[in-house]
Amino acid sequence: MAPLASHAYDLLLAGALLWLAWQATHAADLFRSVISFIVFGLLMALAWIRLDAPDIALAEAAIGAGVTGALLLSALGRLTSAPAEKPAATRRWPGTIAVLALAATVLALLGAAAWQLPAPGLGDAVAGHMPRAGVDNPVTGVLLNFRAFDTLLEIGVLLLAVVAIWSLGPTPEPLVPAIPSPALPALGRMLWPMFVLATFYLLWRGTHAPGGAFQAGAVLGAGGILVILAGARPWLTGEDNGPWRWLLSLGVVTMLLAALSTTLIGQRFFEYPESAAAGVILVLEITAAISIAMLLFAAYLNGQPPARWRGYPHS
Amino acid sequence: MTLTEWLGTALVIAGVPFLLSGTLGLLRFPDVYTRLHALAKGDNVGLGLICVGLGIQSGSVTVALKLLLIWVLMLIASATGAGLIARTALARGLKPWGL
Amino acid sequence: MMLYLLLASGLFLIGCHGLFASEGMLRKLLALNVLSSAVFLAFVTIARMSDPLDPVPHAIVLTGLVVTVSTTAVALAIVIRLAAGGSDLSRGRREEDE
Amino acid sequence: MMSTDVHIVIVVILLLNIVVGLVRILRGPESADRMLAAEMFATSAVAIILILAVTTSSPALMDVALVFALLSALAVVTFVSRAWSALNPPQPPKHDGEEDGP
Repeated sequence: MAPLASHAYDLLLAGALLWLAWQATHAADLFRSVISFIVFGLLMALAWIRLDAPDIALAEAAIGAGVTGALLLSALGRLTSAPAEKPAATRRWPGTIAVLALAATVLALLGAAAWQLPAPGLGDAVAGHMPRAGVDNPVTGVLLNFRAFDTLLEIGVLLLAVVAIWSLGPTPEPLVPAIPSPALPALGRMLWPMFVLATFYLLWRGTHAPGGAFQAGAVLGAGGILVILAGARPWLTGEDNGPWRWLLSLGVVTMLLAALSTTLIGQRFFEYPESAAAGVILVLEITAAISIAMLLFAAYLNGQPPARWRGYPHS
Repeated sequence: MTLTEWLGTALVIAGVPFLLSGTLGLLRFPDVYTRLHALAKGDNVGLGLICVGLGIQSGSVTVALKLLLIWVLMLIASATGAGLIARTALARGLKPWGL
Repeated sequence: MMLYLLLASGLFLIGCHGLFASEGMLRKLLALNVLSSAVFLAFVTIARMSDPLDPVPHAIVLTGLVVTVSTTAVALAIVIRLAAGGSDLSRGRREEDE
Repeated sequence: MMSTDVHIVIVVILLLNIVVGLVRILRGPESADRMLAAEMFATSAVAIILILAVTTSSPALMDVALVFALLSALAVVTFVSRAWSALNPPQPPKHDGEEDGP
């Protein structure tokens, strides 16, 4: 890369990101905050690409631009119908200085901690064990084989989030909005197959290139949100004994089964037998993707869906 | 450089002014409807030329098909988005400029 | 790469300041998201600086992204209920009675 | 190679395009204007990612652009159907759209 141009690129990107972060947290207008944050996510994806992290760029594109954006915009619509929040009012300088001093101290401590990290990192260790991982993409190998325990906990956090959201009460009422244009249902019908196709493509890519269960699940979840917005009635219900509770916990259950069965056949927790690693990871990826998609979609509903959608107000 | 590379680079360069004029319109045009008009040029022609140029340059059919798919998806999104925004703006009583 | 570390520090400061000083739950939530982006950025930059590209921080950041989105979803659901006051709950009860 | 240099310059110009467009996010005045600016940024970002993908011949970046293209409709649709009608309405929202629907 031509050095001057690449410096200009980095500087522009950094400046835009800082400005957008400031706007997102301090703008007087709430919508300006939210839209600044959505653009912030977009530019963060460019930063991930610049830092050679295409896996994270994919996840940022799917989660940041898709699910988080939809969550924030929908929440904004519900918030502003309530009494308006006060804009960022007078700032008290002593308080600001105290906050900045605290933040700078924490930053310095974290920086000192990061400075003491072991220098070469784990790149060599991962590269050395990749032939036994069962996949070719090192990030997928770390996520679903070497550090599968983290991934189990992470899907557990997502499941816990949905349980927390359901426990807050039923889904707020106007779930399916007024359709402002006949183009919207057509858009939903046209794009849904594309979403499914992209999900399978990302799952398949994930074993040998950037992609995998998270990105695929996030894309599918965002697709579900789009179809709901395009006027479809949600099919996810909150009934007590329905299939959905099982499907939502499918990812956690399969990962636990995989972990426990490895201990039963005499290996250590989550230590797959080398010959079966590829198959186990494939099963885990598919179930995790389905589960993540459903969980993200359920999180979007902002509450426990009713046992039956038919007859639900305005749906 | 080969001929296909020249052609591809030329097409990519030709696409950039459309994106730039989209921003110019976004900044200088007076209301939502005229800005929609300016943006469509960037989305459709600008990105289209860039995709075609890159497709020629890459010299691989799968890459070219993927570029085409991305362009078509952006077309669908921008066309529906423009329609939705214009329709909703009218329904909400935003007056077009000059009327 | 030094620039990206500086960027991460700047985002961290903005996020911290927003978390404590800006008004309104939604802005604080966005500040929390900016803060986590800053931490992820620092992780990935450090991973980029080690010679064979270190995939472990990448995996950790992917995990962190999903955790961030779950936190955001739960917080938004709570903020919506706080803003709506009791009205949502009563509407919910009516639905359950039917 | 010369063509790569040209492409890098184009990428910088496109990023500059985004940075200049940020003014519209700041000024507004309608929330729809801000949404349009965000849509324009998505287009420019996709163009940047595609150019980087082809010049550095890394197919993974193409997938990032694909996901962006697929999801770019979602933000606009959420904005129009969820957020806009609730954002400081100039007149009480009449839901004119319902009569327009099929």
